[in-house]
Amino acid sequence: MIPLHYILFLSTALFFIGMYGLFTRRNIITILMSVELILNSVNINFIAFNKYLYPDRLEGLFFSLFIIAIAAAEAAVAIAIIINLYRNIRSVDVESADDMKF
Amino acid sequence: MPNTAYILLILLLPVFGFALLGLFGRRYTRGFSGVIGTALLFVSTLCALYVAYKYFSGNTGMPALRHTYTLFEAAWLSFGPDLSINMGVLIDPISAMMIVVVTVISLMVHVFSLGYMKGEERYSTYYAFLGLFTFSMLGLVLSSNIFETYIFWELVGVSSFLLIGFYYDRPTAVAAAKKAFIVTRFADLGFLIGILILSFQAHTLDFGRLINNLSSFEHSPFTEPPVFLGLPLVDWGLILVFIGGAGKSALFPLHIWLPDAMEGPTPVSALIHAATMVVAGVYLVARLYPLFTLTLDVQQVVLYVGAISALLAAVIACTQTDIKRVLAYSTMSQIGYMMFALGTYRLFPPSLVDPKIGFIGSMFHLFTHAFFKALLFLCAGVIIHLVHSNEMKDMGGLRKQLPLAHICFLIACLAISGIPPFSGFFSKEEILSAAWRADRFIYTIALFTSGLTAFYMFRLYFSVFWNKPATGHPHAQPLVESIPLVILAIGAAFAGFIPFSHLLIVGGHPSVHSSIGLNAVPPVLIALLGIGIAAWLYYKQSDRPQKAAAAFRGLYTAAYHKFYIDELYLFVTKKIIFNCIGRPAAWIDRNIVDGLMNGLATATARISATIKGIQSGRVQDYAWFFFVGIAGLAILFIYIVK
Amino acid sequence: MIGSELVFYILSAFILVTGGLAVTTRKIFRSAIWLLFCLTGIAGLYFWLGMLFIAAVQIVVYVGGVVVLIIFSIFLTQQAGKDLPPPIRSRAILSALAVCIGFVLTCILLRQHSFGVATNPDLADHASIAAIGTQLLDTSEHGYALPFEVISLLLLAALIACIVLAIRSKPEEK
Amino acid sequence: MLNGIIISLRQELIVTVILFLLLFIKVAGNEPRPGVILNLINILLTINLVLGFFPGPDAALFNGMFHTDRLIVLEKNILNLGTLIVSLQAYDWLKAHRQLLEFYMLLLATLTGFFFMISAGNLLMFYLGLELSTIPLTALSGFDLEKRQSSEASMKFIISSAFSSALLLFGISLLYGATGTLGFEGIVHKLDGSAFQLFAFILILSGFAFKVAAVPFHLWTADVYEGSPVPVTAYLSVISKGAVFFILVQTLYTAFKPLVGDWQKILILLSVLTMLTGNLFALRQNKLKRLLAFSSITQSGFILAGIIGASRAADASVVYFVLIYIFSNLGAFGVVALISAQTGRETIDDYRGLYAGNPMLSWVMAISLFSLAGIPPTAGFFGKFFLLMAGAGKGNYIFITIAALNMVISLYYYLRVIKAIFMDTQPAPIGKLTIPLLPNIAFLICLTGICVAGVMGWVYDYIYSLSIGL
Amino acid sequence: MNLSLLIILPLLIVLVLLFCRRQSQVRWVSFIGVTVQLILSLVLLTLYWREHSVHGATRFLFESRQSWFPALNIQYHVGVDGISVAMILLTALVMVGAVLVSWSIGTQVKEFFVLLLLLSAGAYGFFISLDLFTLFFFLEVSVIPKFLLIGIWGSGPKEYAAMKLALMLMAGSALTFVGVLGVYYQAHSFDLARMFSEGAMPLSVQRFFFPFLFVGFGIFSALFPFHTWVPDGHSSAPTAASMFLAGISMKLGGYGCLRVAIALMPDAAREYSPVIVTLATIGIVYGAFATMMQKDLKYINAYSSVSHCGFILLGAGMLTPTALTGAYLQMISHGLMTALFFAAIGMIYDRTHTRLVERLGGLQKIMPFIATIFVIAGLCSLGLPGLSGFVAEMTVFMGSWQRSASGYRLATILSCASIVVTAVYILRATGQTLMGPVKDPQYNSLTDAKWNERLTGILLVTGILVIGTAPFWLTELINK
Repeated sequence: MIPLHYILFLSTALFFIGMYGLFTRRNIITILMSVELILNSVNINFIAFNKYLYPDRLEGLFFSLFIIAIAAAEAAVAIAIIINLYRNIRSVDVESADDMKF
Repeated sequence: MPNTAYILLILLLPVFGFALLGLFGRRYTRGFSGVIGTALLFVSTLCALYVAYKYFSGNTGMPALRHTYTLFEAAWLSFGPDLSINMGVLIDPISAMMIVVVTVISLMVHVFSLGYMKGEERYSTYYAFLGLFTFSMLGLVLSSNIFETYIFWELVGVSSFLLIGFYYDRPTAVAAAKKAFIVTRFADLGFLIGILILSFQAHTLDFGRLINNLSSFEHSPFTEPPVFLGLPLVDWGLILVFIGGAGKSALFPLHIWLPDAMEGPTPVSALIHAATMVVAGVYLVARLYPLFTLTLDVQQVVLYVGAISALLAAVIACTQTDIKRVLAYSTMSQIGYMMFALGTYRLFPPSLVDPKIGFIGSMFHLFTHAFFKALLFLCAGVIIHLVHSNEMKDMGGLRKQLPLAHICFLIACLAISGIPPFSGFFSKEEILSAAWRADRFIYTIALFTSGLTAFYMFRLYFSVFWNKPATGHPHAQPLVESIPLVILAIGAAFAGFIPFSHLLIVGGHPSVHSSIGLNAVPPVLIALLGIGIAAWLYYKQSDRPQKAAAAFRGLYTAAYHKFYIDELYLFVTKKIIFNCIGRPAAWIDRNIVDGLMNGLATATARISATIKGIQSGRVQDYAWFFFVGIAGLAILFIYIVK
Repeated sequence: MIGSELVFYILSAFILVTGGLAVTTRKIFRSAIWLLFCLTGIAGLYFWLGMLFIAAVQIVVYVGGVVVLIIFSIFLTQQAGKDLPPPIRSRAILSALAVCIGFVLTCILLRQHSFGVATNPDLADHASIAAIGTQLLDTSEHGYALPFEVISLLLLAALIACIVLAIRSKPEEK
Repeated sequence: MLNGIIISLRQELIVTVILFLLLFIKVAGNEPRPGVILNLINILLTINLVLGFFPGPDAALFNGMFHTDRLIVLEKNILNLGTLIVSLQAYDWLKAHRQLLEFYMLLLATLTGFFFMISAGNLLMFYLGLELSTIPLTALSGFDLEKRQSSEASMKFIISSAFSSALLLFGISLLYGATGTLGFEGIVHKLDGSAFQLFAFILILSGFAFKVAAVPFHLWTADVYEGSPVPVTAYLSVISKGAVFFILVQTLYTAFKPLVGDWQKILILLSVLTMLTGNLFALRQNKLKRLLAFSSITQSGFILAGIIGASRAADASVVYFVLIYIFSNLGAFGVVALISAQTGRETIDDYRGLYAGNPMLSWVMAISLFSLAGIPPTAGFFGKFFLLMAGAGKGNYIFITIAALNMVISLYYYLRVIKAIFMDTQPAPIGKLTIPLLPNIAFLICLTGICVAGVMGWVYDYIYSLSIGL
Repeated sequence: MNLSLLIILPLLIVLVLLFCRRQSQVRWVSFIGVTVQLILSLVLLTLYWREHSVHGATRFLFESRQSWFPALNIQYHVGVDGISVAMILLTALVMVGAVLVSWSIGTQVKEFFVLLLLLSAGAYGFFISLDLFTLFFFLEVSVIPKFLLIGIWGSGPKEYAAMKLALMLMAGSALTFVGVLGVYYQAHSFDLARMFSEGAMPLSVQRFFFPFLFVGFGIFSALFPFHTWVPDGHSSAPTAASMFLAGISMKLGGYGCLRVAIALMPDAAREYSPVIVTLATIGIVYGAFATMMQKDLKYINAYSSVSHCGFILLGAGMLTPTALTGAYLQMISHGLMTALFFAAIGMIYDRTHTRLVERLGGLQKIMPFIATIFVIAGLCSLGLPGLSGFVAEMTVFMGSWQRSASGYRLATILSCASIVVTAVYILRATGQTLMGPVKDPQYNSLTDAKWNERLTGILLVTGILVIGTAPFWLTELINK
């Protein structure tokens, strides 16, 4: 049996890969993709904990279920927002959306 | 003294006059203001004379055993259970004497001013101020409490300020008034701190108890160790009080305001800056005489300051050309006389005669001086009115035009020079004999000063009334101006015959010394010598004065410039205090203290500008900071704080 | 058991590699595809863990829904062909630094923490799809009816939001 | 059973019903005129507010996922009140906006989300409520569709909040791993303060901190506030923030009680940073919305300072302050919204000489700002006093001193606005504006609130009687 | 007597003012209002004497107590002792003066008087408070009206001055606030009266919180080096505001220092005494020297206020009963004197449109009444007997001298010395402004004081004279 820690390392690695993408990607859509990666790593956590530690109840599983649903909704709204932004500034480069600062 | 309510009248009438004329004079009484003021003061004078008569005539057979009465005492301001300013009236020989002097001279000046100040725009104000001054001065002399004295002391100062600055549109008058006030104020600081020290040591402010507590043998603070510069605290208190007195009495080195104060109307000079206010210092020392005589150190301070002032002022007076300034320096010199007389007590060998002779002489001289000096000033006023100048060179040969003033002036000059039988002779004689017994060196100075006095007074006399050929007709002089001259001249001539030493002793032995013996000869001779030189130099116009001046060039120039003391003061105040303290203080306040406060604001703004980059407008940076925030918190609180 | 472990390692490597490529590749379309692979890999992981339902949901929602949505939006913003601009160097370095620190920190913490051991490691019976379905709509003990209702409201709101934002009428209609 | 659920969930249900009502109107096709709809909606919201005052029983439903008590009911009603005020103030802006029904639908959805969040007894419900409120809010902040800044704001908002909720979720997952439960009551017993749990807690706290704009998780705030339409900004700055503070206090005081020593220290640091940073940035702003954004960050710092007190008084003070903050901040935003909608001018310089033409608006602004600054006799004074007083309860006076001095800095920029309005002049000052009825009512509510909520001691007393300690 | 009347009355007047239409109505309503308030204060004084002779033992009279925030043990608790009565009387007197000199305010008259009255309400509230919370509440109430009064109706760099004043005072109240909280958590109550009777708190607590309270209140009272708001604030303010600021507002600080900081923490006060005395002495001496160099009349008076308020702090720092009495006396005396001074300066400024000493001159001839009150204010400032300043300063000196350690003695001597410097700058100002030749021929056409200005002058001068010539009743009132 694979120890729990291994799975957690995997999810953590995925988490930070996603975070790296979120920090460095300049296309807003790719940033969104990075967010999805992060959320997935969380899901792995939940499932792994549920499976390994607390299998008598399915709280982790349900939580990840809801996360998936919300992630989808969030993605949809985010894409709508990105498209709207694209219409306004003709760009999806996050660097060009820094009108407001300081 | 039963039934003494009228004593209060002496005080209240002048202040009533002040209030009346001050509030309504400008609008309503106008031309009558003088008459009102004079009338009120006249009543006051009568009361004062009556009080003095009752007091000195006494009801005991022994005229010398007089009591000290404290009347109408009431707490005015309480500083604590055992310390309070009690307002009260103190009647003892010297205060009884002083109220006579003050009211009489003041009355004379009031009357004189009726003519002299007629037509002045601020006629009412003038009389109001005179009323205020008279009130304050009377209050000063009648105080039963050292703080009460201080209160009236300050009031006297401010009346003096107001009267010197009476011609307020004259910048010189304004400057003189300011100078007078500030210099005396500075001296008063000493007085104040002196009061603080004395009252703290004695646990009282009342004169009687103050003297008692401090001089009682068992717990005399004089046995305490020195606190500062080798003197015990009470000595310092007394010296500081003396500084206050010296300031008001224009003693060296605080005399610089007095000559300038001559910018005031001449009758004011006669009243305040010759006869009454300036002797307040002497009076103060006399009031605390039992304390001032307790230690040698204090006595020496009094002695030497008095002597130096007397000599210095006399020397300067010889060179001055402004008639009023000459008189001012002469006043200073005479006050120096009175002062050092008060400082002789401790120098007497214990076996010798009553050591209070100096005290008596001083008071006596104060009394006589008031008359002849006021007379001199009033005469000067008459002269100045005539020639419209203060400078001696504009005068000369006035004996025909001003015959009355001429006679009076001469009497006063003789009196001040100490020529018998004029009043000055007697009083000066007592001082000189005190000096003789106390210290020969001082006696020499006194004697020399006496000669100088005769010289410069007669220099003045000759320059004004002789020197040039007498021309013109007798100047018509209003009666109100003549009467005071005559009265004062009588006083100046005959006041010396009052048996002063009998009157002045409180509860002690009558003075043994009363007769005038051989020791009166040298002063008279010296005085005559002085008169002779003055006559030789100034009786007629000649170049002798210039030659004499040239002979003593260095001394003459220094004296002419008042030994550069004014300049020294100016240097200290303008250059040092203004430039080195005031200006830096103002600068520091604006730039450093306030700068610090503003700097806080600027620094905040600068920090704000520096960190603005955090808010870069890029969402990824925000996320980065977000994560770094978490990581930082985690590291900090998991690994460092725990 | 070796086989199972091997599967896990392969899956892990697959997930990490595709995930890494998804966030670094310069072609946006490829990036989306790598994401697709990654998500599928995660679904595989769920299978490996025995969580069949969630694996299915993962495939349906993510692979079938979200990635498709993303690909559509890529087309909408007309950038399929172009290379993505490279990341800003300073930010890349700082990000790598932050991410590394974060990773190390998390791993250390995970390593140090000793998790308990499950009392009953078998969840086969109540992890069945039927059980999950019942539980999801149950209002009683361990039921998830309320969250279910809330998320329905959320989806409605998201729907409205998307409509408002995306269906923008032309200005002259006003 | 069902009755119990309906009564306990009545506030959520009413809002949802209104939401669906609006949805039906929208779907039905022929919309009435905007004015009519606005009046209708505001009447409905008022009814909602009034109904909210009816007390209900304390309850814990759905296996403890949802719980309610009188304080929570009050908190929800405070949010209702704020929403009503925002809605009244949005009148000018919405009248000209075509998608006004959608605006309200989204707004009410967020409100429901906040309700569920406050009532959450479980991290799942908390998360759902949070997302239910956040996702529509991001859309709302982009509601000025044609405006570049608005869409930029919504982009920043959704990316930031997605990232933040991802971190929050990571934290929740770790906590789940560490404790095996998601319910608050279960968590309490499992917390032992180990490093791992602390890490999970910090991640979760960051999610809260993000929503309440605590430094360093605040960076989105200013941009989003600035870009969003003014009513949305107002809503974000008070309702959203207030709701999160309510739940933050609850979770900290119940679920994370065992970690109290740790979170107090963390919050002290966050509070100081938040106050200082908010102030330092607010100092240099010329755009009023941005200034208010940073000022609201500072206010968060003060609320955090109150939470640190960890006492019954602290709990009460936070709720009380949020109430007052709603009045004060919405007063200020109301003026900004009105002027922005009618003239489009939003900078401090534009406000110069406002007093000459619009004394009423000027005084509303001034009093609101004084209340924000904590100047008596406005309610803000009492709010701040009690907050810091609660914060000082644990004896950290150095911290309280810093907080108090921060009030001085914040006074500076509030006074800058006052100075512009009352003392400065400009060649083209804002002319006389007409204030429609609904915003007028809103101003009246705000002013009354500012004057009454402080001086009348019973307001605080009532809240205190409902609140819980640690 | 119900003390709340003192707060309610100004608020009522404000309410009436809001409905006034014409400017003259506004003025008269305000004038009548503040006059009624003055009468009320006099009534309070007489009632206080009477009541006090009946039950002499109790410290506070006319107490009334009302629960305000019961959960936090906060009460609205008011009551007066002799000191508060004196301060109330002072406030009422200065307010009448302030309203009268503002007769010629031309712009936004209603707002001006409303703010002025609010300011006074704050001061009354402060002086009658027996609860720290209420006290702090009223302390802060007064900050914003000041800001607005200076910023809107002021002159010169008014916005800067207003901002500086508001921020520094706020900083002061922030420190006070911390101190108040510290006291609260020690005593679990804000009730001053109870705390007085319960005795002192532990020394460590006192040591920590005393600086907060003292410096906090001290800033209000121009404690060096936090006095810099004074010159700017006072100089830029409109006349009435200057009068109130210097006359009353600065006294809030002194009152707080004495009434709260020192009374609650006497042991700490004793420990910090050297520091306080040092700062106060620096303030006195350095303020006096800085005044000497000022050229603007208002700056002169403002800096002199720094110096004079130093006496309050000096008295507070010396801690002997006499010195404390002196501090109270100085508060009252300085309040009257500086109000009179600012009134006179304002009258001069209204006519000549300059406050620069070098441009003025010879005004005595042209406006004798104003000149007279100017001189009286000046003389009071330099401590002339017969005027209130003397009484106060001498009491402070007498009290200070009782601390016999040489450091305290030195401080006393230096402070005494400052009265010479005071004389210098007062006489310079008087000399240059009133005396000498008329500088500008235009001045010859100026008029003397009008009735309202005369009334102001007479009222305040009367106050100064009454205290100056008969101080015993006041000391008795204070010491009761």
